Amino acid sequence: MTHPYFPVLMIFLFAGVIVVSFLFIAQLVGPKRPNPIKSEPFESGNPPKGDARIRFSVKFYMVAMLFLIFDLEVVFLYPWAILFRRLGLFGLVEMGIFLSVLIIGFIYVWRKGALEWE
Amino acid sequence: MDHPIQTDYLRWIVLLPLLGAGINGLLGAILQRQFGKRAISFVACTPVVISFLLSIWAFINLLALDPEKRFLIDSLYTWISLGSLNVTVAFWLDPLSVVMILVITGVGGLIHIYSIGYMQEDEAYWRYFAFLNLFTFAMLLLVTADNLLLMFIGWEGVGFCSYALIGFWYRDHVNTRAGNKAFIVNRVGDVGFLLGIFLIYWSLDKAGHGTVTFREIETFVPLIKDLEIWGIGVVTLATLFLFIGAMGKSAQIPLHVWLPDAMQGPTPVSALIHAATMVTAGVYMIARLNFLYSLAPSTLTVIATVGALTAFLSATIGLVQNDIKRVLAYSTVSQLGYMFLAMGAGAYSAGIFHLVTHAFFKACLFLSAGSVIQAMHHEQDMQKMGGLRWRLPYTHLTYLVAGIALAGIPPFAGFFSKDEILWKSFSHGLIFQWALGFAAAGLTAFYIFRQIFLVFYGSPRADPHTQSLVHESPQIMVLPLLILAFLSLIGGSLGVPEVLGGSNRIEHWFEPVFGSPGGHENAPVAMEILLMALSVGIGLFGITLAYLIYLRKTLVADTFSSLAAGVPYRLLFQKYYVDELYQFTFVRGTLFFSRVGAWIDQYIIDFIVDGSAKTTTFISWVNGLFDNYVVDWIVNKIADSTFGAGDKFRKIQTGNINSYLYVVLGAVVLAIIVKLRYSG
Amino acid sequence: MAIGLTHYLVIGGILFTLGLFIVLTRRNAISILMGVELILNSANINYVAFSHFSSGNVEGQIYAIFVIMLAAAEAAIGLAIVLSIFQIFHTIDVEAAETLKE
Amino acid sequence: MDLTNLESLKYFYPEIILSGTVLLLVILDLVIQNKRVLAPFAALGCLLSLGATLQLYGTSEGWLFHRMVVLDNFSLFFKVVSLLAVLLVIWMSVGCHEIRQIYQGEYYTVLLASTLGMFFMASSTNLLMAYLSLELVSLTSYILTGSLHHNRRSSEAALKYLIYGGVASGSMIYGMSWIFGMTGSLDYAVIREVLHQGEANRLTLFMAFLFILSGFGYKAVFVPFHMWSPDVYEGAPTPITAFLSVGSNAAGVAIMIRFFFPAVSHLGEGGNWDFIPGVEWPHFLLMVSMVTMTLGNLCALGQQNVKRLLAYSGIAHAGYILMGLVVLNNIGLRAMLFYIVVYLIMNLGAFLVVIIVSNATGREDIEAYRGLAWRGAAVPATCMAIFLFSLAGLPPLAGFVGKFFLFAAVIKGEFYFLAVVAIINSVISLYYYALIVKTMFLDFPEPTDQEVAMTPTVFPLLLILAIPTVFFGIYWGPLFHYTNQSLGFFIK
Repeated sequence: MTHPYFPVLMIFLFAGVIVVSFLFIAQLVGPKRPNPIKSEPFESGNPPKGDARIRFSVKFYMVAMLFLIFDLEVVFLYPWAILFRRLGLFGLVEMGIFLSVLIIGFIYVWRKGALEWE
Repeated sequence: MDHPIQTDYLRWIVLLPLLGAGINGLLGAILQRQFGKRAISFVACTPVVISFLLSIWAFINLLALDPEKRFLIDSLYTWISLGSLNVTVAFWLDPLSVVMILVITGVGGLIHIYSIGYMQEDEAYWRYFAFLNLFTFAMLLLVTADNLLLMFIGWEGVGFCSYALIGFWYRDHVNTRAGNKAFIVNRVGDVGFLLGIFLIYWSLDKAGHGTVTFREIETFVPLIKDLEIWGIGVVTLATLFLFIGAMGKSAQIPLHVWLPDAMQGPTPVSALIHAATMVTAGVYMIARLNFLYSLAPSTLTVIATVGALTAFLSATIGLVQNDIKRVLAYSTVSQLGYMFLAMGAGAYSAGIFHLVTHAFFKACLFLSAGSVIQAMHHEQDMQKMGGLRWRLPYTHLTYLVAGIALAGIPPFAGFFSKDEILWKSFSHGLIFQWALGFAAAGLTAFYIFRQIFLVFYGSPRADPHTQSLVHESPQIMVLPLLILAFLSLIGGSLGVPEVLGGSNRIEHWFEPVFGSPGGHENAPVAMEILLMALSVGIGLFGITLAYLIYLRKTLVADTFSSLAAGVPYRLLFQKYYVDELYQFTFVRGTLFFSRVGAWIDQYIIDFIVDGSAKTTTFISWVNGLFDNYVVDWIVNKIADSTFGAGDKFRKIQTGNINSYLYVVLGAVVLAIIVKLRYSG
Repeated sequence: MAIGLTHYLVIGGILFTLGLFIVLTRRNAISILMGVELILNSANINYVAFSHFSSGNVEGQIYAIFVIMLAAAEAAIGLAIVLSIFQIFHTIDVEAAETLKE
Repeated sequence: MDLTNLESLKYFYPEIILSGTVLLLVILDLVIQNKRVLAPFAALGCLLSLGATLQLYGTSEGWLFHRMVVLDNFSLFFKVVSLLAVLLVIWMSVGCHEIRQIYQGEYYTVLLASTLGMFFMASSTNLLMAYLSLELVSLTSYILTGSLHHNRRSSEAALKYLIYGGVASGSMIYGMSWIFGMTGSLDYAVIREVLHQGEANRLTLFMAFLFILSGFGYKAVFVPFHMWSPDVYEGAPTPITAFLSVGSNAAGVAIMIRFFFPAVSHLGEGGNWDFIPGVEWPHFLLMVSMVTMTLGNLCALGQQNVKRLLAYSGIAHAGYILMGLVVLNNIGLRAMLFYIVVYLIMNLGAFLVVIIVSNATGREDIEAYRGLAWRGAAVPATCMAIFLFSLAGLPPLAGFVGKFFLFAAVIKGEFYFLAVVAIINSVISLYYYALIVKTMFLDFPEPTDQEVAMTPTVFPLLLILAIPTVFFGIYWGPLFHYTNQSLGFFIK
């Protein structure tokens, strides 16, 4: 028991127990008395109209995906920016290469028409 | 041991036929279209003839050397180099292998030439010759290999060509079936052969000298002489395994079932592969490893017994076959039995001697049979022949000569070699085996003359139309026949025993390989001569009997057989039901795995219907019962459970991604549980 | 009680187990992808925690940044695939996409 | 040697050329109208990269980029293997009807990016690099798998692959995080040193390894991480299936060897590797290997779809390859490397024939092969027979030699039971391979079966694959020598 990582073993057990118990507790504790009105979707007191599942245009997904990628690439700029002075010219060139690769990707997306809304 | 003399022409002996096979195999279709069949036959026959000439050259070179130094070697390259295992591709000639290559290229060359005439009408002419050349290459590789692994490659190569040529006319399912059968039965033997190789290598490796090269094995074998596994000597075990391989390839009981069916192939193929050369590979292998076998007396006894039993039993089956080629097939099995008997008696040179003479007269018989079959428009039933003596004068002559040689009548070739074997086994103390061999000699004379009388004598029994078309074969086929017949006549002069004033040259020739015969020199000369007379006597008796039954008809064959042995006759006719037994066990079992098994069902039904309609004997009833309920059940269970397991396992693949992940989770949890338990 | 390494590890463990639970039980493709993200983030927590408490260098934090990046890439590709699944099957229920099996 | 970033560039030409080709392909795709030039261009890039790789033989070994990746014969070997695989797959793709429906620019770009990932999988000596390279291969594989438009099977396969791969790699980095926590470093060399002090809790270590194994195992396709592969192999375009089955599989094996051998074990006497005490990998891998080959072969038995059958056969082969790992010595590893090359050749060949048939008939089930030899496709049928018999391990074909070395290693390591199981498996596998051969040669075509013609582009490729399959079965000396040399790890 002296080893610092021994408790780690317990973690999986503990985590498993927590997950299972949450689910069971929800099942057990929660009172279940459904009636038609309760089962209706809640829309701020108004009677619901139409189907809640509206189809979004594919374009939304497209833009969302592209945004996700390009947005997160920027994450790499932060550590670079902090150490910018220490890295010097080498860091600049390296980041330049990184960004140019990214830009090629961007040009590709652009030219393929993925950014056109109509 | 002296270092062998390096040469560089041996490779061409082996590789030239491969060249022929390559050209015909790759370009054959084009050649045949552009230049006709002549080109094909030229490409195919030339390399073999050149190989033969080179073999003679090699033989002369060997003769020029001192007997003790008669080794030539030709190393090509290092093939495997893995730890202690060093295998080179090297061809090796010594007195033993030179005799083999002379037979292979000589008889093989004649058969190539004969095939030019025989296959003239066939569309796939080029394919046939490509395979024939490839076979020659593989067989040469087998006999000249200087190590077990290379030999095994040749071993498999000849097997492959054999299957391909048995099923040469693949459009007919009977032929492909026969090819399959040969393939499967040979697999049993191959497993034994491989196990033998591994065992030898493994035990030598343990002794610090892992090798598969023959000469090195010979040098180091004393190291493993006393090694044992499970209380059995390693040498005994290894030789037994190797013998199983030999049994498969050389069609020894009980692995003989494939050879008679192999007669579905073209007749020259039967002559070359299934009589003269390939089937003798097992004999050659044992002779090659004689130093190993001599250390395992119990294996030798097994070999002698199996050989003698095979010689006897297949000779009895040969008695009642009606297909001209099947008689010869069983005869081949029987003669191979003799060779193994010789091996078992330690009389290696006698066995090889018989191998050589047998190659002459059996090839001659097969080719003559081919000539008959072609003359009769592919009729193979002897009951529909007869009286062909005048129509086919040359064929008749060669058939007769080779037949007498087979029957063992002096001074034809077969007499000397067969008698040598019988004498050696007798003087070696193998009395029971000798008795079987002796009896088989009488049977042999009987069945071969039964055949000659049925085919060539008596009144013609073919329908008039066929008869009007009977003609002698073209010269290109007759010439090889005459040469082979001549060899069958004089081949025995190689080994005339000392008793008869000869010098037994072949035995002396083999001395560097097999050592001096010795041991029986003081056996009574009178005894030897007496036995010799006896075996000639029983041969003549067999011939007379055949004459009386089939030509003079003073003894009617049917009444004879039904009177003397009603049940045995049927038993013989059905080949002791060994085939059936095999179908139900090994062959069936294997085929079930490959689901080619449908045809067997047909076969069983046929068999049952057939059997019950003709004879409601007890045997077939019990047999059928046993096969259907016990063997079938077991075989089916194994096959079904394998497939069942496959189907069940595939059910895991539900297509549902969640369940896939469950499998992973389950496995990981299992691993952890096992780990926890394991490390306490 | 001071918040120490163990607490982070426990959180990581819970996240991992939850992620696993989601990918095992959910039938909605998007939910499963979210479960995968949870698994990735549980590893991230471990990396950052180890980096902070025990290793004494920033390797673990850099690892986490890369994991975030790749998680995004995976999510983008995942969405694209789910989209094409939806166009073909008109649902993103993984049980509908069970034509390939056995 | 231990080089810094700028110094490393000199030894980094293969990767640089390949990345450059990838970027140029993207640009070319935008600029050029005639998309036919893209495939030759991609192939040219690969050839240049191959040339650069071969140039690197004989230079000094060492760490590059501050010990991120390593340059040694082992990594060079896998670069050559990946490049060969991708070159052959590009050639196959040119002659494949399925691929013509895909956007060419994207296809070749992603294919080459995947190859780049394989480079790093074989050469990374850092947990981060290992993860990045594995993900690079995985992500590109998902795209390639799902690249057929509006194709039910393709999309479904991609989804399953993605989810499965995501979970597997997620588990892997979770396991890696524990290793990192225990050793305080991502560097393999440091990890090895720390672990060998033997202070780590064994059970924790075991579980961490188990998690990591899930990531490697899913790439190298062994049970129980194999579940994705039949579905993906069936759904993906055939050249991609071929690529995944050889390239990605080999890379999975590479990353696993790299991690388990130099990183967590050390070379002992006589080429034997000693593992960290308490981690009973041999036993575990032994079981996995046996189960993998048995399951793969049994499942393949009743399979009607040839592509799927080859997928199961691929699982079985992963099991055979794993045998080399079980024995934990250099003999086994060499046998593995040899088998990987042989498997690459024969398996690509088999898939090529699948492409030829599906080009002509649009079908992949075994019925489509009925009497193939008599339908104008005698050459492909014969080659297919060679490939299948080689896969089954019949002499004198390359597959036999490969299996021979593996069996020899296993027997030498005295794992007799494993050897027996493997031999039984070979026998079982012979059945389903032989069944295809029988269908091609012994069954006669129905009148409705189409003629199968070959395009001129495919024929040379067929020969290029068939000839070595036979050749290496007879004369494997040079190849064996090469794979032997390739087992050189740089460890400090």
